[in-house]
Amino acid sequence: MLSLLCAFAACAPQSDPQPPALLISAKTIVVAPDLVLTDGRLLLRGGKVAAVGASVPQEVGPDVHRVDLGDATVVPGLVVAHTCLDAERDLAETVTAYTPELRAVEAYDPYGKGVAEMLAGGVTAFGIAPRSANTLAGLAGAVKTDPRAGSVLRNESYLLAAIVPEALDQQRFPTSRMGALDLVRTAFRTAAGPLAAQTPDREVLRDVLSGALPFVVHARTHDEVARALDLADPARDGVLAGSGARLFLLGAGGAHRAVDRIAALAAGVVIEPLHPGLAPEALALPAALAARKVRLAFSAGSPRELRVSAALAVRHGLPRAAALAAMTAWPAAMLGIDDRCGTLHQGKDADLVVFDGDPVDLGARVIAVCLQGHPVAGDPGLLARD
Amino acid sequence: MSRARLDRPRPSGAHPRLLPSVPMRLFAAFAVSLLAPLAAQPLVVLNAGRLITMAGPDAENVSILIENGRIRQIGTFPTPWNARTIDARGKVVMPTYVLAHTSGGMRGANENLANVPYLTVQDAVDPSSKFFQECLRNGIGTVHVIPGNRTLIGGQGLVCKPYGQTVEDLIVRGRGGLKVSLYSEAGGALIQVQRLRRALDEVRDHIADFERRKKEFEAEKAAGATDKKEFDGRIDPTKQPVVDLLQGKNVAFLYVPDAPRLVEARRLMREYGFEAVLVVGPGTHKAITQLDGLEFPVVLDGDLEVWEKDPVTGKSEKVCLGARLYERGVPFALDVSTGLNGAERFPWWQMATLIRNGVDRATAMHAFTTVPAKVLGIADEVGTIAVGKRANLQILTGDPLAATTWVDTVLLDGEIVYERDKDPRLQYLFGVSQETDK
Amino acid sequence: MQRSLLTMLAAAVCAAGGIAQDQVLVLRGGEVRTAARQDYPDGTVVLHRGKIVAVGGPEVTFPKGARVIDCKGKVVTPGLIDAGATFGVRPNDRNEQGDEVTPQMSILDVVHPDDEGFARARESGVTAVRLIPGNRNVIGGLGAVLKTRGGTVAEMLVSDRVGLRVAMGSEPSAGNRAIRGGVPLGLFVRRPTTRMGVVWEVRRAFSAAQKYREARTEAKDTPPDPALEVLVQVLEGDLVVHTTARAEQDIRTALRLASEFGYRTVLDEATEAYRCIDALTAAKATCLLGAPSAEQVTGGGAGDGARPRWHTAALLAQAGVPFAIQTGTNLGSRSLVHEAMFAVRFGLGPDTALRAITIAPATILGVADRLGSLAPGKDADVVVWSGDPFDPTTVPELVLVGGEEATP
Amino acid sequence: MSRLPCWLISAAAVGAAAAPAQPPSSPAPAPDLVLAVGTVHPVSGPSFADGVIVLGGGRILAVGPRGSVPLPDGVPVVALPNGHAYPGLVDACTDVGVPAGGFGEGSAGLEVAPGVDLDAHSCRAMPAGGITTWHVLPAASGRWRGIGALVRAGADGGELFGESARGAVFLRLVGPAGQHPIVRQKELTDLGRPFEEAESYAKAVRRHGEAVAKYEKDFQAWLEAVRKGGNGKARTGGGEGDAAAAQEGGQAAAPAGPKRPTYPKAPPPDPAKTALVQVASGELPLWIEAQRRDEIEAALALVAERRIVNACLVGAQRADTVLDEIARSGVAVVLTPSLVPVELDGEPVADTLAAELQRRGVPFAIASGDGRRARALPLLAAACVAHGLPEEAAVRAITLTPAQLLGIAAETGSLEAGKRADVVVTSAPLLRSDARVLRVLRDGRTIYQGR
Repeated sequence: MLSLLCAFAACAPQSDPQPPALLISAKTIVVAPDLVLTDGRLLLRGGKVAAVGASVPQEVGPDVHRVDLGDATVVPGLVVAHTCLDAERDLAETVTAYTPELRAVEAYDPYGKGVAEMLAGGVTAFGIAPRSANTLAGLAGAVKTDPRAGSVLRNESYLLAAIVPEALDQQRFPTSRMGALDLVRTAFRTAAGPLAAQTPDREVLRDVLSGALPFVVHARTHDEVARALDLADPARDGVLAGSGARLFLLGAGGAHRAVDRIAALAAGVVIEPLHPGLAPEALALPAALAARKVRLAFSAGSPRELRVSAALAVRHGLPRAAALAAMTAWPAAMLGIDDRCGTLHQGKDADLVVFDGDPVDLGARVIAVCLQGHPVAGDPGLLARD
Repeated sequence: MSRARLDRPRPSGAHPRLLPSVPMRLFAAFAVSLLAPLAAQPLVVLNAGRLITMAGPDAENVSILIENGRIRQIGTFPTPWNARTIDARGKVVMPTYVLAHTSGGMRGANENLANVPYLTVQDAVDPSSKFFQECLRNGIGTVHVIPGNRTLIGGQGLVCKPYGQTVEDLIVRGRGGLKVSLYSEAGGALIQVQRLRRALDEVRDHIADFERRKKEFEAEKAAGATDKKEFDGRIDPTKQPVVDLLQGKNVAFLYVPDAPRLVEARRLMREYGFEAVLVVGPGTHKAITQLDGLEFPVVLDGDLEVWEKDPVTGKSEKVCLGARLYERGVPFALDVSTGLNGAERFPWWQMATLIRNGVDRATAMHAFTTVPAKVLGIADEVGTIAVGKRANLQILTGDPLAATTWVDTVLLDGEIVYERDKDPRLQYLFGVSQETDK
Repeated sequence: MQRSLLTMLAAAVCAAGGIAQDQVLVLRGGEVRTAARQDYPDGTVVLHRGKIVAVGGPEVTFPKGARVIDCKGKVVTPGLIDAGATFGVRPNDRNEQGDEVTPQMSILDVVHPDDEGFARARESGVTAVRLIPGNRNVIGGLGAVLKTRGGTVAEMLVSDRVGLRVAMGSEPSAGNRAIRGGVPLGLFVRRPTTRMGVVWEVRRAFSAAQKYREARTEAKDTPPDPALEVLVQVLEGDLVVHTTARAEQDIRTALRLASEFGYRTVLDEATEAYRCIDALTAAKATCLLGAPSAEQVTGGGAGDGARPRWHTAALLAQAGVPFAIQTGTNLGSRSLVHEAMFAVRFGLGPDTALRAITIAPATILGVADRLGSLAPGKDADVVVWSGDPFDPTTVPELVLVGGEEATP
Repeated sequence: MSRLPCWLISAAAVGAAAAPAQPPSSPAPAPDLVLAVGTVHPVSGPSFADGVIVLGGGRILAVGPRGSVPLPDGVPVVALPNGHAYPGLVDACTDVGVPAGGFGEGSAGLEVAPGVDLDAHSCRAMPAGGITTWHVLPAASGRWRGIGALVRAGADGGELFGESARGAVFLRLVGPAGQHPIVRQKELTDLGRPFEEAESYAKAVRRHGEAVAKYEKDFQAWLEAVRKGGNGKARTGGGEGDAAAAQEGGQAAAPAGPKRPTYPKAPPPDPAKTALVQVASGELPLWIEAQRRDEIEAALALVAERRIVNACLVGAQRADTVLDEIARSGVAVVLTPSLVPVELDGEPVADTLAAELQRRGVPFAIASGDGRRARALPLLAAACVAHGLPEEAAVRAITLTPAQLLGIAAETGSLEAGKRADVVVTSAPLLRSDARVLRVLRDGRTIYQGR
């Protein structure tokens, strides 16, 4: 079934390069987590959102194809902030742990099976990241789940560093977290140093220090998270303190006692895939962070993983709106693609998913997916002109 | 440098005799050489500064008259002209400790076959083992050596004293038990219980069949169908110890590692109606009610304090089974570990550990003397100092529970079998010479 | 610089901890063993805001409304200090094996505040510990002294400049394989593979540090090297070396290296110190003794061939060699007070034994200004024992860390 | 419902095994608690708003909309106006309570109940997930794994369901990936053999009984004969050995009179065969773990060949390829779905299984199969809804159906008068993500209360 979707998704866009204008009306249209239309209307033209709700003209031209989705729910295309898809092997340079200038997008295969699955599940954009096998692992980029070449939105979305055990290797430096943190500090100090020669890796580190590039640290347990936050903590004389660097955390499962420090020092948290087996505190962490206005996003290998994480987070107290934001607007902003993705405001790309319920409930099904105005997945007839 | 310069506690009056250090394997020979004169004069008088009898109030400055290895008189009396006196004034005299269950002192504690009831420790025990020397060093005078926990029905135990040259020297009257163990590698728990069931069923059928044949023989004899006078059917000798167990002529020492197994153990005892001394691991505290109303006191294994992690809170709490049993009023005996490092090999430390966990002093001390004696069915012989009992005594430099106290002299059956000043191992551990440890 | 900042913050936090219970706390009527000059059979200890305000006999006065705890029949001592704690760090994080010489590593980066070891030590009367990198490197990194209370490293930290780990003996070379031509496969094909090699690594590192120091004094713009910076601090006497040396030969080597480069060293786990007391007194060296009750060295140090003696502590005390007793890597099973108890059993005087787990480690670790004895101005780290601490049946009934009750 | 009878059989049989604290037949006890909740989902019937549940003596005394049932007075009332009441969830197959290392070497007769670690953290976590009863999979090695255990949730640790707590006999047909076809074929053919052996065993046992009776008669007769015939000594001496010898001698000397009978040999006791006999008689359910098509087909063949009335497929990931056969065979299915996509032999497993089984009227339960998923049992059901399963069917698959498959439907699985008072109250419809468990009652006792 998936392979079929993939084929369909692959051919559909090429079949008509200029998508038809589309006027969608539905019981619920989530323009953005904070703007939800009931019995609203949405006008798509030229692969963009032309008008939303009241701004949609009562009379539209005959070229516009009208679709009434009844009591379905329309949400912006889902966005995954961090994934390695199945390119696992290509996404870590294991010779050395210091590879900040490596770009994950260069190992990204737009025709990979994972991509089609993402699309079928309603994910229209995601951040492809290096694997957490190196201390300074490299640059994550942002791509559309669009099997055509040139689907890359950003080559450099954020720099990923990892101080989790899997980033340590007993056969090369660093073998311990002492070494890993020393490596990170030394790297930023040297990069910031006036005498340092201009090299690509230092360029990247300087972009981080200037705030041009978000800095994502993969840290799981309470003490890993504490050390990661130290990097940005002036009281701990952290290397990033005082600079414009924007620190994000990836994982942070064991950080339930550090939420206040996270709120103070981190720009956001990317939640690792949640599963029922985790400790209750870990499952309740997203709720705790959201309660402190920390912006969340999800890491997921597949749309199922994304929605299970959201569902479990909500099951443990995360508000539905926050969960939805963590699947759309917030990751888009973090990846630096919020000019095109993440919401359905006027002028944004016409990337949307139609559910027969609230996407936060696992019972809700994907009815249709629309990418830049093209119906690409779900029920093909639904949004296409027959 | 001379040891005299150390402020190490030593017997008052006794001068340090700096003997050349001797390999441990000659250790036994020492004591022998020194009890030679003693054999000639059967009467011994021991003058104690403080006497802890474990059978009533302690006494000050009393003497004990020992004849042929037994205690004949306690109190103040004129020293017989032919008696040899041992001066323990200013010191503490108490009964030697009793171990109710240990696998120390033998080579190869576990047979690699599971069901070997016909084996006996008597064939494996090693009179010159380091463990026995360590026992004397720590004032342990009676040990029940029994196969280890890694079998099913491991064989017959042996009650012995940790001193002598041949196995025969070691043997002491007392009820050795049949080792039965519910220990299993991870995953084997159920199988182990099932195997034990099968083994017991087999024996039960064997007995039934035997009884049937016996009955029929009587019938045949009555009918004159046989010319035999006596029934000559036999019980399978390899099954005999278990048969005895099921017929109440033998007692099992049943090792139970954890709570689920404890429940099973009690069920088995009910179903098959045999008596067992339960040797319990720390994990059994979860089913502690199962330890009420037992025929015999239970025996705790070496580690008295364990830390259990609560997976919910992630915090781990200290569990001391001995203290829990004390609260419930369940009598128990203590054991020591058989290693060379770690304080768990010292009775005084084991008792102190219980006291730290809230057990009172008397209970702790009985757990190494009278209770194990009861377990082994020799309460009338050892465990306390009383007229008529074996003269198994230890002379301590101070209170038995003080860290600074040392076992100075040990008497078994009235013979001096250990003297601290002649202990080569202590001379090694308190020396600075380069010679290596044997 | 940064570190001192850290320490200040930690201090502030401790104070804050005290303010929470602003009330004055008085321990009255116990036998107070201060581990300082004078003991008080009927003593009084007054605590306020996480600090000790007054120590003395019955005459000591305290404000009305103070919370008075009756300690009659009990013994009050300073909080114990374990100079050889081996918990609080995950095994792989204890050594950075990427290189033999990693002086800039700090144990603070890998301390695991949730480790139960802290709670257990605390419940046994230990209020502060030294944590330091392991012995798998020749030069392992920087150690720290932490309180056993507080959820985060910052709250627990007392001092992070307590010593630089250097290791002698077999451990640093264990697992390394000789290079002997061919391509080096894997991390552990490298020097050192022998005791000689270990010493050679130390020499090389410190002579490099000497050159670096000269270069820096001549040319101010030499790029800073964090690793050599640390070694330079050692050479300039700002930092003490903690050398793990168990066997006699290793102890002598450690002393030789120290005199060669003129740095101060503490001898860690000096099992065979009893064999070279002359050398120790001559070099004015200080020792940390692990697990006095051991009859043989176990664990990683077994390869050193060191043979313990039961009266080592007593001998050092007689010879006047300053030493502290630690639980050490040999036998972590028992609590610190019981290790000291065994030293007493083996002939050490009780007073010396108490000092060996309080003021002595505090002095050796350079935190005696805050910890180690009951004196006004010091942190309110106090233990109330049910009796003589060296009686095996005694338990700590009240443990105060920074004036806060730490017993559950 | 062609297979209703087989449920009744099992219900009777195992219901007896799991002896209820108090059989529903006995005179109704006094009510001791009233639950008043916003919505009641009895599962056995349609849901209704503003309902009350009257509990007493650990049982449900009455269920219905307010007003329809008489409210006893002087009885404490727990009012949860926004709550949704469901029967306590039943996890048909999970490893909660399996000790580390499993149960070792399996066999059809291995009852795992005594080995279940009822104090395990996973057991204590079950009430928070709304689960009041679960079936511990006999995680033992070998093809015949053993007899699962029925466990009831408690405030602190689980409790065995009844004295024996016997669940179903597990037969594992799932082979390793990439097995050679020939090996597979060999593995999956003549699965009936053990049943035949079990039958002959049962015969042997019966025969032995008769033989013993006969022996005793013959022995007495022989004694009589000897008494009459005077000098029996010539012919025999005491004991069977001599008897045998005497017989040989007898041939030689050819004396008259009967020979001493010999005692018949008893067949060795065999719990495994005993269990299979009970399976054949429908007294014990047979649960067959089968994933791939050939495994499922082999299982169905076995059920048909031995006419096993009370059989059930476990796992059945490839059931989508043999749906009609399953529907025809009359076996039930226990699905152990995963929240994330799973693959078998590199091919994705269809998510629509539950829906398809539902369409064909095959009774099926949704089980966690794995303790880590158990607490999210409702989410597992919700995930199936996303692939076309009606919501009420999904709820039934984690309550009533598993109870029926395990033969304890007379005790639990729905909110009906007479059943045990196992109730879960949630803050929203069970399958919604934001449904919090407010309160869990087992046998009328509150074993969990959510914040």
